[in-house]
Amino acid sequence: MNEQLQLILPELVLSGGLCLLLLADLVFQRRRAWETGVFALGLLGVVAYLLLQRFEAAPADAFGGLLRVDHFGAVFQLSITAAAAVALFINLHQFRYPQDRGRIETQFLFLCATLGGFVLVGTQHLLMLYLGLEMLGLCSYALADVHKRDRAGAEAGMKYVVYGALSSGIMLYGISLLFGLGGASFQMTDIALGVNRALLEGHAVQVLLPTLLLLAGFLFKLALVPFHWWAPDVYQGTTTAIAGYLAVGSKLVALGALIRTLALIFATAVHGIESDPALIEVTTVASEFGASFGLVLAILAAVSMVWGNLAAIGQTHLRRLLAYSSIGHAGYLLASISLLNADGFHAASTYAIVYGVASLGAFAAVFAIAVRAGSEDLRDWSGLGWQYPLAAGSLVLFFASLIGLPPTAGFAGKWRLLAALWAGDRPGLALLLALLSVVSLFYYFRVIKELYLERREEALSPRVSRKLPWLAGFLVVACVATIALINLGWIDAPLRLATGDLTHG
Amino acid sequence: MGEHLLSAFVALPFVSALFVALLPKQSAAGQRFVAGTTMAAALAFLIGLVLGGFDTARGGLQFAESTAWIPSFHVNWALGLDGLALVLLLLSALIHFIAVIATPRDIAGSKGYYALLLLLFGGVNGVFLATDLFLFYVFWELMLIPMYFLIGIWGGEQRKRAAGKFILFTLFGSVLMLVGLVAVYLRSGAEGVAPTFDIYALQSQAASWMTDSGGMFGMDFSSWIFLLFFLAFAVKIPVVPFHTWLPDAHVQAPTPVSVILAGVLLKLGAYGMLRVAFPFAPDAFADLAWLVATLGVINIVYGAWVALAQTDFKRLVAYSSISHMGFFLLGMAGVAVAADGAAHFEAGTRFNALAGASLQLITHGISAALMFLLVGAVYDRAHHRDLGRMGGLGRVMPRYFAIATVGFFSSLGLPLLAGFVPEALTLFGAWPAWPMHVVVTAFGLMLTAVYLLQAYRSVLLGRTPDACASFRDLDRRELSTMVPLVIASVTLGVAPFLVLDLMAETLRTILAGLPPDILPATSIEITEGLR
Amino acid sequence: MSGSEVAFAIFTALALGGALVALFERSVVRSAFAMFGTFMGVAGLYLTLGADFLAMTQVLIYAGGIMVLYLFGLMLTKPSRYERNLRRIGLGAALAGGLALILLVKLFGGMNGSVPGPDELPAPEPTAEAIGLAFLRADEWLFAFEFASVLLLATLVGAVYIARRRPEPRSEEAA
Amino acid sequence: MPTADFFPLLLAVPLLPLGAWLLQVLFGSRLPRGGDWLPTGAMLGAFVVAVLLFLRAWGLDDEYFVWSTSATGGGHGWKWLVSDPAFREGLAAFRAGLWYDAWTAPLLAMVAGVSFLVHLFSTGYMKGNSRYSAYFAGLALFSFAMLAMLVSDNLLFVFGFWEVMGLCSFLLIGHDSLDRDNPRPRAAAAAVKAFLTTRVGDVALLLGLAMLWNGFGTLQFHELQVAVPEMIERHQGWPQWLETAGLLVFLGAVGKSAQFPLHVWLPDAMEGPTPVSAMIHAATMVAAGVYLMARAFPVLAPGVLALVAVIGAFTAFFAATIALTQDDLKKVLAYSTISQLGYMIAAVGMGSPDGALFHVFTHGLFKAGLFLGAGAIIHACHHEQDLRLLGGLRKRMPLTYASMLLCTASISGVPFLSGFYSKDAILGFAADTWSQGAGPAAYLPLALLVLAAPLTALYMFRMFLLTFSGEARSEDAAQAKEVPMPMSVPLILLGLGAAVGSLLWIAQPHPTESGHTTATLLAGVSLVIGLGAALLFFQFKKASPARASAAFGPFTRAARGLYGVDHFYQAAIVVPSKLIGRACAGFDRRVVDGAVHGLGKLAIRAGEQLRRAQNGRIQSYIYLTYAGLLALTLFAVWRVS
Amino acid sequence: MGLEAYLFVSLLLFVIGLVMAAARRSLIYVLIGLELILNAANLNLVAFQRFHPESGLDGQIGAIFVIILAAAEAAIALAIVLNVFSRFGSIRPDDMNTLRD
Repeated sequence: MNEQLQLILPELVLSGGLCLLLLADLVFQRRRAWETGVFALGLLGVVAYLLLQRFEAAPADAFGGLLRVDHFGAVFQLSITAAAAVALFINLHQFRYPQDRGRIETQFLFLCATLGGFVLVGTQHLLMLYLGLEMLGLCSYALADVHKRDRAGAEAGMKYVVYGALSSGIMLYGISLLFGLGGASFQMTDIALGVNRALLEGHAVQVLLPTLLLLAGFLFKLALVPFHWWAPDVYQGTTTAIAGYLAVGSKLVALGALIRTLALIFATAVHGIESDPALIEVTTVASEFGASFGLVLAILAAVSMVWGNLAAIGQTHLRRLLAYSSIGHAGYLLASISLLNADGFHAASTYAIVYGVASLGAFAAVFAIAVRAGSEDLRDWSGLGWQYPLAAGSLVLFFASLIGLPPTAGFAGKWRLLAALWAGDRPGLALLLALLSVVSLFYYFRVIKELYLERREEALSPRVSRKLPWLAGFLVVACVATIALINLGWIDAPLRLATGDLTHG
Repeated sequence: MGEHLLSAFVALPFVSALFVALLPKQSAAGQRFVAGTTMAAALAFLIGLVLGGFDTARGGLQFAESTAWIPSFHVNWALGLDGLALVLLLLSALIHFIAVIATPRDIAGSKGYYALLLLLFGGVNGVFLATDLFLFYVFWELMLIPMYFLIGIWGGEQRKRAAGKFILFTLFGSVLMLVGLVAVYLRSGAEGVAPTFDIYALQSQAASWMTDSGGMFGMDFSSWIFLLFFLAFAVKIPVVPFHTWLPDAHVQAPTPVSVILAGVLLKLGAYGMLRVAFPFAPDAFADLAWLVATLGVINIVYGAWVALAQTDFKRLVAYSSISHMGFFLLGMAGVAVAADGAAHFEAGTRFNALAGASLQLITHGISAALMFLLVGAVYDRAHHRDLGRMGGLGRVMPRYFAIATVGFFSSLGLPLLAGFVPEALTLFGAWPAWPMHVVVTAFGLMLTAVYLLQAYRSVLLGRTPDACASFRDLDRRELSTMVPLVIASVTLGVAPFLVLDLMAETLRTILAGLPPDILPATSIEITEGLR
Repeated sequence: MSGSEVAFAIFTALALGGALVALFERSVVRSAFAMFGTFMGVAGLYLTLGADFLAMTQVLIYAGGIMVLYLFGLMLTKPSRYERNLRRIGLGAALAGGLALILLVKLFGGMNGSVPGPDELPAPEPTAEAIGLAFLRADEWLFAFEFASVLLLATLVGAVYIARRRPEPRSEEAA
Repeated sequence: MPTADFFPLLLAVPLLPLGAWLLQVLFGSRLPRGGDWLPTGAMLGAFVVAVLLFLRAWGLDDEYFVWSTSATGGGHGWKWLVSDPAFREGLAAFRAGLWYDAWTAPLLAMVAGVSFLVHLFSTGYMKGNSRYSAYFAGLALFSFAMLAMLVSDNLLFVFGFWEVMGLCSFLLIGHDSLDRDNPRPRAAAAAVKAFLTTRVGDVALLLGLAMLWNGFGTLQFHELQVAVPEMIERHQGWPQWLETAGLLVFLGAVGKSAQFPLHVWLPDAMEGPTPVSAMIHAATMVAAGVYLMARAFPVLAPGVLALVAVIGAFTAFFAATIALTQDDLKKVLAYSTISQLGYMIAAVGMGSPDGALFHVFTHGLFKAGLFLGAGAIIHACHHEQDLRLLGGLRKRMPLTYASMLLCTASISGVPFLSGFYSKDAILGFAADTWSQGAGPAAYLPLALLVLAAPLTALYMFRMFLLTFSGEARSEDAAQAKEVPMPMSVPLILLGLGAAVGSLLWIAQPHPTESGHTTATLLAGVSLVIGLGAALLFFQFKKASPARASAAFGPFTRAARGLYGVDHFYQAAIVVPSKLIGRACAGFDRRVVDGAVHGLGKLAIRAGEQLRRAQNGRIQSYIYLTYAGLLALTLFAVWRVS
Repeated sequence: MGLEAYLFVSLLLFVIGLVMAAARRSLIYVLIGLELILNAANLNLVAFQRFHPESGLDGQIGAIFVIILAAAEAAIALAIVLNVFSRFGSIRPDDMNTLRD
């Protein structure tokens, strides 16, 4: 029992912290949001530290296989921790204005969502996966709804919850079918055996259909076509902090879970040969199935890339623009996953990290400008680049990274994606991805154009005169990370190891 | 220090840019001084290398250095200098230095301006020196954003559109290059060896790709590589029909930026072709040389013809740039194919073609920069660029008249001025393989004379409109930007060996890396057809 | 027809009939009662599958808890006349029906072989105790159980948070 | 063999004016007298050196001597492209050297001399001009280019300097367009026309050079002289590409030497100041074309030569007919130049570069005299140059009269004057061609040249008599005075030169005895006819020129209209190319750029279409999701099964 | 009854749920439709477990968790719907379309 608890120390600490936060809420009557915020940030720091310890240990199952503690999960758990921290951070700045109340709950919900994310990406058990997804989802629904006290916030919350519940319902139906396929087991490894059996018996469709239904939940979280509809409306309707959290935190853990699911369920279907010589006869059938299924994913990816990037053109609301662009980026990620091999998973994980850094930075920078300009419509941002050099300058850098321009990490990430796609014999997808980068430049640079190239007659008198030193510090850190990460070698080894874990047992 | 000489050289502008960024906002003069000094120091350093240190008898890399940078992709921080790069670096340093001087002292937001200029300079230097393809690409893209802002912030009325167009076009080319990068990198590791980004290692591998049938969409691998890289660089050169960003960018950019754009940036596309596109796919290059030649001729003739109809002085010069860069392509097509030597004297045709193509980069850099300075000088006085509303400036501005004469006629290809040498070399070199193309090119030369003289006449000769009568002649600052270019133009025209001595061996090395297709000497057939 | 088949038929009719009525019935209240029938029907089906504890839970939580929640919801919101109409039901039926058809034809076509027939199954046993034990065993469902409690806590906080009356928006905050 | 100091001295000839030019450009306007003494002095120096060198060659027995750095030693020459002597790839192997032979010697002296005299004359003629020092700079550069061309030992450098001459002629013809007091926009147009028309030939010449280089690997005279026969022997005849190359070289000369059909620029070039015309017509520029033909003679195939002869002879006749109809003093001289150039070109075509250059030499002297004389008249008559308004200047300008008389007589072929000898030689070759050949290429040259000969005498004396004899027909003419000192000296010297210059030609051409006899006979008859007619019409007024021209009605009108060549070019080339340019620009903007913008718009439109689905209604999202899922499922099932 | 019968009933419930979520013009019925989907999944779970007698009680336990989740989801969703109702005065989904392109 003790070792079990040891294994899930980060989750435990997070849960404990949650309870403390709730207590604090009761004691302080919501008046000490700043202090509790700092506490929450510190808690996340401790959790991050504990997560880092996971890289030292060997992968292990915990709690009777409900949880899987391994490097791969830790990578994405760290990323959602970081996203939560940034979201809290932005939130704190927001919350320094007295008219806002009810803030400790927000912190609580962020932490709960993060815990859900931990479970989502840290399990090989489909029901736990569903529970984690719902935890993350329910907290996000609440967050999306509550924070903005206007119609837009309510509408965003409504859309998010209806759409989220629908897609998780569809996913659950898929899970229930896979449960049957795996001989009444939720364990992915059991399901993989069932999948192989079915494939060998020529029932490819019976594997395919539940898998597609299962995908629904992931597609929803990743905002991929055809489950992307919520993203622009919700991002626009909520606050920047939550939008950033949705765009990075929940997206990345969902990505991790998707990779894990695909890698495990189709492990033998795609590359189980090395691990189990007995399954060699499966190989032909399985690789055929893998190719077809990969093609389906590739098409989804292509449509998402195109959809997100094209629809982002002409957006003037910053968060809406970022929402569409995040649809496009999810498409890039899925493109790489669609290879269904270690290379593809690795590339997707790499790009996810790189995307996460730039995207969080972008949301923070958008916040920093918007909170002072009083608008998130880029048409109101004319010439502000000169007035807020740090925020605007770092926004340029993050956008450059999202476009994939050197010397930013986005370039190296995109390089990784292209290399995986090309090596995986999908040159068309590689070319499409490359060309869509040009399209993405179209809308990203529209913002930059507004910030720098338009001239403003008189300086804006900021609605919030207060400086945002902490945020500025974060922006600097994110900028440095965006540039430094061009050397992907820094994150390569753990990621390689992590995805290797997945695909080779 | 010794073995990191080039690193220091590449780092210099970036350090200066940082320094400029840290200077107080008000000290425009200080920022200008730092920028100017940096360029001058770079120029002095290069001249020092020419005078001693650089061994012109060697065709390969000198001062090469390499340090691991991103080991997981086998990316190295690898720099190296050869004759071609040295000459282009000299050009770039000179042009950038001139651009700093040509910048008005009271330019708004000077801090950002000079910092961006320095970043641009650093990027250019990096591209010329990088011997690692990944690094090459990084520097290549690094120039993008400074240029965007330089045009977009300090440009004319339509600057936003022009800047956007510039960056979209350029990025379009870049992403194709990126895909090409991926392809060659993966290919280089296909035979069980570690993949590499080393440009020269890739070049030497490229020979084995020729027989590679592992292509996609019905094209062999070599053709894929060639098309990807060729298109990537074609946008920068620019090759018709990817050229329409150039006139807009030129017209909107402030004079110093136009000078850099025409003087240096266009050359990068050509440099990329010489270093990457052609040597990586020598086979496809030889197969598709007809395309290169045809595009070159289209550039020359079409560019000239469009220039003929322009009424905007700067647009005209921009199209003349397009036209002139066609010679590079034509020359390269001459390199790709050697005519059968049976009937013809093997007159070093391919060397002529290559020397013409590469020298064109230098001479066009000089004359185009000069032309844009001349345009800028008129614009500063007249505040418009409409050729129809100018005239007789030769009367009111005698110094301008003298310098403009050199500029126009150098551009036109008058012997004893820089423009002639590469044109003649290119024609000599391309003739045996592409006689029909050369004939059409000759027609383009005619058109060049037509539009340039028309412009010359409208600007300098004829009646002086009242609005132009009070123009002051060139002042000392303007003279100091133009006179070096005039001297360079004349010197190169009279004694091209001053430049070719530096790169002759390098060119020979490049030639060795581009084995030609042996074609029957078509020029003979053509001439027989003519009778 | 054996007894179990009769039971199956009755519960199926209750579940599906309730669902269809709920879908098409214009009256809000009748519709809600039809849903009640559906949940009871499903609970009955659980019984035929030998899941006695689950059936109880279904009745208690679904019929007793969740449906009541929804009824409250219905009462707190004024149903307007539009709410009774169906929105493009044909389209919805076509799309969902298409999906169902594919699932039906492709999915269930070949599931027979791997599972035993209804007659070969062992008789069902009471499950309540086994389930209770499974919840508390560390190597079975303990973690999930605890996680669910945190989830409910979060839900509680979230729901309270949302439902709490807040001042009308001031349009000052931008982000 | 030349002595050691020979080549430095030879190099000094062009370098003196070059240095003067440089100083003039840099400091000219700040020097006293606008620095006119600088180029003039330099030209005097160059002339003296050229004469000294000429004297060294004069005494030689061998009139086919060649002193060249490349052929006879005296240094390695100028490694132009790459200085390393061991590096010999392509044009890097090319080296430029100096060349001096029996053709160069007198031509160099003549050009230097005439240039000097033009400079000297200009100090008077251009006095008070607003761009005085710029003018002299142009003149100096012009002289430099011609002299440098003459001492070059290879075709590439000949081409180079020839182009520089194009620039100088452009600047000098356009000189008056920038005059402060009296700007002449037409001068600018004429300058552009001159440059562009000759550019046609230049480009062709460059192509020709490209072919020659690729064929022989050399462009040096002496190497070509060896290589061409070898090539012919190996190929058993003239290779066809070589014929094409020769044709292209000839096209170059057609442009520069104003042969039909590229002659149109030369009359317009009269817009330049008159001394410049003297320079262009006598010493530089147009002579370059003939010089080139003579130097390139070894590479000209027989077929090309035949064409050359016909074109030359036709031009000689054609221009002469136009000259008859012109009323402008300078225009008459211009067409006479074209006509005389026709003689020279025809001489090359008939196989006698010697004869051609001999005529270049004598023509240089008397045409310079004529133009400077015309300049003196124009100067004296306050820029009146219409023949119908001149007259009676014999008494008022005796010196000019005497000089002009000598020159006119010389050009008309009056025996024992220099023009007689050179033209006699050409006609002699024409007669030889007639007798030795067959077909139109054989008899056309003689026929046309002989027709042109009396016309020459006629139009020249028409001009002369209308100017000098009779009464003054205008105020300006009536008040004319003899020109002052710096202008009169050149007139005297050139008059003398026109008379006896032929003696100085070293490599005398030698047609066959019979040809020579025929030629002398024909020339004599022609002169008598032409001179007689001129005297009848214009001196003794026994016949009315108006009636005579009416008799030739349509021909006269055609000749007055310059046979419509200019109009043809305007309609067939200038206007269409402008239209095509505009069309290209429109295509560029609408189609090429339009496609780019269209692509951008397409992306935007596509984005708009996609966003239309984003209508804010959650249930329509749900429907769309179902549709997407259904499509996906259908596709996947189809793929898998 | 065999497994297919249960699966078939479940499928029909699933489809009715899907249609309901898409077609009913009341947010509350949309949510009820979602409950139908969850019920369908639960029925599957239990049925599969029943027909794989060698397996444990995972299906039933999973179904219990799903019911718990359904309750939680209902709570949050209803809170949100009430919030929407207080802002828009309607629970008709189509009325909420201020966020759109």
